[in-house]
Amino acid sequence: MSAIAEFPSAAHLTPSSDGDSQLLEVSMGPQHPSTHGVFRMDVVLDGETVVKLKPIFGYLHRNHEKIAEDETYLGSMPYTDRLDYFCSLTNNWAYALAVETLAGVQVPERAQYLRVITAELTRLQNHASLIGFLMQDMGASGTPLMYAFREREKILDLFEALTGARMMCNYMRFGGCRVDLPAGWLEQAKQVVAAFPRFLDQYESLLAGNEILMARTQGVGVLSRELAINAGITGPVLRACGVNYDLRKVDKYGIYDRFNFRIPLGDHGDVYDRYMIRVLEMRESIKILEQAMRDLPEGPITDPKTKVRNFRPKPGEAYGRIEAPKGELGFYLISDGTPNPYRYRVRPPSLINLTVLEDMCLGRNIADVVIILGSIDIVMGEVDR
Amino acid sequence: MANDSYLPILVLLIGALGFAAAPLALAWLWAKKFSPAKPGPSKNAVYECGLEATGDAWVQFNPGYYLYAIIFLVFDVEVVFLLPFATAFTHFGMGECLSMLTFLLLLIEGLAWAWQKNVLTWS
Amino acid sequence: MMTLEPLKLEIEANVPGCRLEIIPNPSSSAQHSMLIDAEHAVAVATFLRGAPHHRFDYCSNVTGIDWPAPSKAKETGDALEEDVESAEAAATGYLEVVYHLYSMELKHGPVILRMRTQDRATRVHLPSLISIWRSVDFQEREVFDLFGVIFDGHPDLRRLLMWDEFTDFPMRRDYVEPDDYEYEPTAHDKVLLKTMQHQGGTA
Amino acid sequence: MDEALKHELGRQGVIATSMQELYNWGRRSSLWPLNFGLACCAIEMIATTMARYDLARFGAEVFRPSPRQADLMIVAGTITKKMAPQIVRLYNQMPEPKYVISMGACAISGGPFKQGYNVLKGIDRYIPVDIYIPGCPPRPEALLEGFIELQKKIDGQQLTGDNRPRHLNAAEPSEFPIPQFGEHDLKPSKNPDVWHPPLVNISLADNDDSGTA
Repeated sequence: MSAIAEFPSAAHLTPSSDGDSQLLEVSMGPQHPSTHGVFRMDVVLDGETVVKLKPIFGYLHRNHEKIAEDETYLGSMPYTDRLDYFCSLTNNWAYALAVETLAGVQVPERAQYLRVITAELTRLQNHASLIGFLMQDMGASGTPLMYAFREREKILDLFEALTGARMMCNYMRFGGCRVDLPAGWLEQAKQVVAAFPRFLDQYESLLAGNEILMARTQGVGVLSRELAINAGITGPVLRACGVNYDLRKVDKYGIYDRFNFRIPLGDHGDVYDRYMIRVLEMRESIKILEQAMRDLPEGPITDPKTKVRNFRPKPGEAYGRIEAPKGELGFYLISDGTPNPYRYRVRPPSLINLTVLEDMCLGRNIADVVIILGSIDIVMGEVDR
Repeated sequence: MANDSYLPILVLLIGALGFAAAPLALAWLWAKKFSPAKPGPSKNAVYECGLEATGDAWVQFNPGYYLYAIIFLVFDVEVVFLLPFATAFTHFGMGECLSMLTFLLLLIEGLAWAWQKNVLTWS
Repeated sequence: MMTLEPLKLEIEANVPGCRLEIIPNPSSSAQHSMLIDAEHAVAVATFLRGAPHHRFDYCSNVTGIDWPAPSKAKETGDALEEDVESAEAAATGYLEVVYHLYSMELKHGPVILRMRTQDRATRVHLPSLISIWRSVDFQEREVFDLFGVIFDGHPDLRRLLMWDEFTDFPMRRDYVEPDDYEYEPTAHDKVLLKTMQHQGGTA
Repeated sequence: MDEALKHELGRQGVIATSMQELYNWGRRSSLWPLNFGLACCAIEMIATTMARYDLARFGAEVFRPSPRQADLMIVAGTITKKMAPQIVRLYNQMPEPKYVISMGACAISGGPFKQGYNVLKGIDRYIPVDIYIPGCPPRPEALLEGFIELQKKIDGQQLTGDNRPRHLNAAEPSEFPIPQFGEHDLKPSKNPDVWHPPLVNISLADNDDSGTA
């Protein structure tokens, strides 16, 4: 009954070896240095070229959605930090946005600015760490990651000063933020953001023209525009294929329409484009941060009308989504009038971006699989939820 | 002591062997006395990222790898012959250099033939 | 946000014989959804993706929802139950799958499709939309894994998250989880209740 | 060899030590952890190895990917029931002497995800754990402090006598049974000879309904 698929998934292809060499079945299993967490790929190899690749998930399935059905709405906020444990603030924002759409809560001006500032800082440290891990996947083990984590530590200090925790910020509430900026935080943040382009230039001069990097990433893991759209790929991986779809410009959520920033687009859709897109996105985030910190208004940071104690949105459902550093992170909430959500669904960009992992890796050798997986930037907490 | 006796080389050899064998003997003694070996079915199993190892790794693979290995072996052995030549390089006259050069050219000619048969480009 | 009435009429015109129904969404997000019947689901989806002025080429989110029979749904506030069309389906409850569609080309808002199974036990088959949008591949496998909806036409319908030998469907409302609460020194609230049941059961 | 004499000799540049001290000093100064991150705690573990917190000061910056070359397993993150057999198999495949640090609330007792159906409530149900580091995630300083605790524990190990460590004792097992995947849960759901929790009786009488006395 199902029509012929325009983009058939390679799942049902039976691997066959050309010529007389036999196939080798190996599993890059849950405990593997290159899988960024407990992700498993059963790979069938003909010599070194990949003939079939079957991703297997579930090794970090922590049942966040089941637990959320017994928690109150506010009780699930700290759980969202642990979804994509690199970017806890954008997870908080996505969840807060979904609940605000569900319950119709307004967010005051200053809180909107604080949300943009913290989200863009999260994007900076996420892209910086990703480039460090991508270089480590390519074999430059240690040094690039040290530089990336040096910058990340500065931003984590800002998060710790603001929210009290380095990684698990639990900062946003329905209708605003939890706490206002401490004294001197804004100056420190401005210094960190002002120093960031120097780190990017340093990284750029080391890496962009590096012929090893170019030889290993250009033309590797090419993804076509149509397959990317059809497979629901979002975020930097989609924009590397040249599709201009960034929720900050499409949905214009929060106050992103007040800042002028550009969306970098790639044209080959290979690993090099994804790397360059993230570097350019960091430069755009710096521009947003400078504008947001320059005209940060005074005022309340929460909407006094929203009840925090026992918050019961009217029955109904809502789907809120934001542009998380990894792609479109969405929360689909169904409320039935009780303090606990009836259904709490997270749209994980990392999991859906892995739909085409096999299409990109077929025919390439095993060393490229490691880089292609690294360029998609998955975090297992979000993939398995 | 006549300088042509082989005594120093013998001492050196014994020192080298002893240097290699002593830690092994110590480890073996230590295991016997203090920490007994405890092999087990799971400990001796093949490590495959934490999973049960399925299938075996002893498969026939693409002949291309064999050619690469052979060419590497040829040049590896060539370097072994170059080593003694390099150590006493400054005392040699024209004759020795010429003979080493012919040896090198023979092997480079083999490489040129392999290149021309494009064995080196990976299919 | 596009209003659904004209879209509904247009689909009924283009896909003969399909039974559509608008499901209002009382919350302030006003994201109304459209219930489509299983037989014509693929045709409706192909039309939505193919029509030049719609071009819904991106299926963002596939969600499974478990609606147990109303008797159990009473204490969970059944404000959403009033529009169940057939009494028999209401009696046994049903599993529902919700698709959020967006258009990357024309950049316009979500159209939400809903599909419902006949009941929660045996007739849980729904057509898979993987031939139209590849993005539903893993998400449909997850709905199969956690809710038990069998998607016909899905090339590789395996459990996505739980291990293969697992037999029950954990995200259903009536799932009883394994009871390993024997050592809870600081139990409170729900964990306390579960520990009491554990000790009640064994003590 | 009393302490004063040893200290005096030490000042003169003569180090007097015993076989046991030398053995333990060698073991604790070069603990090689297994490259084994599960979840958020793994990111804090990586941050600990980076320049700012620098686990290398304690000789442990070499993260070995294969269990054959590692002698410390830092279980950092949530242990799900689908991952538990793999963890026990990796532990079995590590050569003696091997130590386990259970990092984070999830590895100790299931943590915030304790009510999940797929979450194992703590790794000490299947393998013996040496050091517990609470926190969610524990800060890098907490991991360093846990590390120093482990080094102190190794320093205190006896070479002979009956309370010598597991790996020096032929009677102690170096392998633990690997749980199998069942229809509803892992079979067996815990390893009785490793996991013996004290009986905690919770009666509602003396605490309010929230159970927090």
